Amino acid sequence: MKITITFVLWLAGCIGFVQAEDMSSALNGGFKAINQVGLDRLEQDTLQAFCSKPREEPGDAAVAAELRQTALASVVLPGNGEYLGSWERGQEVANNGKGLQYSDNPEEANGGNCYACHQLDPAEVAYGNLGPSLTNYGARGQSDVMLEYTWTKLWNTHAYNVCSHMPRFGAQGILTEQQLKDVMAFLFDPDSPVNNQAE
Amino acid sequence: MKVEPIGGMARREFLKVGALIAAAVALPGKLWAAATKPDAAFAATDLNATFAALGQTPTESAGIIFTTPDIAENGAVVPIKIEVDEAVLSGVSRLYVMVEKNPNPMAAMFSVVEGSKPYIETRVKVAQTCNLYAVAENEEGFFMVSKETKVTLGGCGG
Amino acid sequence: MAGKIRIRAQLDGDTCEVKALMRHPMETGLRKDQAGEPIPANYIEEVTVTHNDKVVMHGYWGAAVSANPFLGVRFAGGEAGDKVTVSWRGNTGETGEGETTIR
Amino acid sequence: MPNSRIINVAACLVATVMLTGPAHADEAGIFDEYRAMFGDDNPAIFVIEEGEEFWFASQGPKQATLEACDLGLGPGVVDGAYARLPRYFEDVDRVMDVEARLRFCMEELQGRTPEEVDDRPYSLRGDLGTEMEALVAWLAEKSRDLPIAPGQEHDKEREAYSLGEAVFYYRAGPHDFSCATCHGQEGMRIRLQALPDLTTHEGAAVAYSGWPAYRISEGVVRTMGWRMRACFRQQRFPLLDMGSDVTVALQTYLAVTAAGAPMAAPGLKR
Repeated sequence: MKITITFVLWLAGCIGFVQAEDMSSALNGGFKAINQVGLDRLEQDTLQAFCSKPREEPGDAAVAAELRQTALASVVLPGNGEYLGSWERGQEVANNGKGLQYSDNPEEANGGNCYACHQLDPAEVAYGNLGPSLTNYGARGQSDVMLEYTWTKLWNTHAYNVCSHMPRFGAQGILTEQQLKDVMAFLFDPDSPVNNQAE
Repeated sequence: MKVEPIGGMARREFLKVGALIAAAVALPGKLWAAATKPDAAFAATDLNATFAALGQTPTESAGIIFTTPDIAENGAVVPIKIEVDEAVLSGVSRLYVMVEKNPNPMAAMFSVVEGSKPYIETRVKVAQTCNLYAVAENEEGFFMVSKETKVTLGGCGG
Repeated sequence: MAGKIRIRAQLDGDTCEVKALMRHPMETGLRKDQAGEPIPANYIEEVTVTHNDKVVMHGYWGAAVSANPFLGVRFAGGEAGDKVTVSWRGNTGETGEGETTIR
Repeated sequence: MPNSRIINVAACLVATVMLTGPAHADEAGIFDEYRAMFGDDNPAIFVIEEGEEFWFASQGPKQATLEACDLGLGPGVVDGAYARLPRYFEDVDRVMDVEARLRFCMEELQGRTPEEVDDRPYSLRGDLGTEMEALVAWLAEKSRDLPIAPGQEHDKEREAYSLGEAVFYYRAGPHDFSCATCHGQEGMRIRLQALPDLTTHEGAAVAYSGWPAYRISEGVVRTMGWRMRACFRQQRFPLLDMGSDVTVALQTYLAVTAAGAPMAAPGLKR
């Protein structure tokens, strides 16, 4: 799915006043590959290119709709139909902000860093607000529709909201299927501190 | 001084040292001699063992005014201040700073020399959210006050 | 670069307030460097504050005192122009000393 | 005085800032008590002194000091130079930030190799500081309270701004992050860390004026160039080169957005 920066920017015409080739050469000349992180990380896919407009101006609505469809079609639901793993492990994933940086140990599991942007367990005071609070998420319902919606949101957020700031945890391979199930349990399990607040 | 696992021994050891210090402190000027470092207390790996190494679990005292942040932006540097209300707690000769959940709770010990104020400001590392202790010692024994400092996680990569 | 100390000593009524910053890494010995090698313990173990050559505060530190340590102490009986020193000895045997006069 | 137009613009912006009050967007109230306890005692003071020593130290094969280094206001002029960066330098026909310019001077004046200069510009774990950090801290101190006034007269300076803006919004990597992901909205925070909105004058002013800064979490002074590198690491990008066109462009974008606000570095940060 990766295509070269030059090509993407050629598609877009240009980025602001910056010509595609200038951007491409500046990026490739400005970074060095290090440890497990190569210069291929600088290449954009179609979605990233579409969502990189200066001042986040909305792009062409038809293109956005197509990207949304593509994202939705890319979602892989859990093989055995089981959405929920262990909320305890999910809590660890939510707390862990490491993974895929050149300073991280590639042998260790990636984190989801949910707390960077969301409130979850209300007892954890160090939560960010780039995303909405997910405290009591389980009370929003436990139906199959709700489970599939949430799984899809985690897998590829652009299926609902093109150019959302949230990472594509499933589609980009940030979290494994098991980790996603664990995060799901952290969100839905009645015993999870997200839902079960001790007095 | 080696690590003293039980209170009794350590206490006797400590009193001996304490007496030496008391004598030393009474001497003027350059003749002041430093106390021996209480190695056992610094080497202790939990709070009870730290107290045991000093010889006594301190009793709560309103005479110690301990200023710490309720929540720290980073645990690598947590500013603390210990003051003593001398009307409540007189003759304080030592001040100690302890951080409950650090690998070694004892962070610092200060000898308050005659003429000086029982007053310390410093900055300590706090490994995780826990209680910080300010301990004061005078001839009657050990006194303490504790306060919790929350250490927060930060960043998009940690 | 380690070893420097910056000291401010100021009178507030009959009390002299001393504030000192020391240039020191305060390594615990528990950390590893980028290559995964342990960084050896290197911390200030003993600190002494004097006023006109008389000790007014003496401390023993563990490695839990923060890097580039800050120390504030107070003593009575100082006068403007008096000498105040802060000195330290590290666990490695290294020493540092700084001096100022009371303002 | 050169660039009087910029100074005028800067003066107007200063007035604007004064009217709207000081920018404190990154001062989350929850840490006020904690920060207040630090008072004026910032260990950056040591690093500033060390920077001055490095500037006057004879180094490299040529055993020269950096005294003849032209930071934009003429050889050896350090007062106010930092606040006027990044800017275009005719001798290299490109826009440079403070680190790119210092590296150039180390190579030209002192005869040091790029490999040596680039070897360890920013402290690694266990370091007490580096020459680059110290020099930048000292130079920033020499611009304290002066208005941020980067060059925007030369074509290349304006190109740097445009490139910087484009890079700011450039999403890539496994997490699809750009600078704007975290720094494009007001009132946001990661965990408890307040995120300045770098697309506004107020937010950019708070961020730009406070670097370099003593980072209490690391016990060293960090530079704006390091901050850029660390942001890209967290964006899951590769290693950002010190002094590269990308970092210069981003700093130009920030400095222009922050223009007019007074420098307040080296500050104290988490």
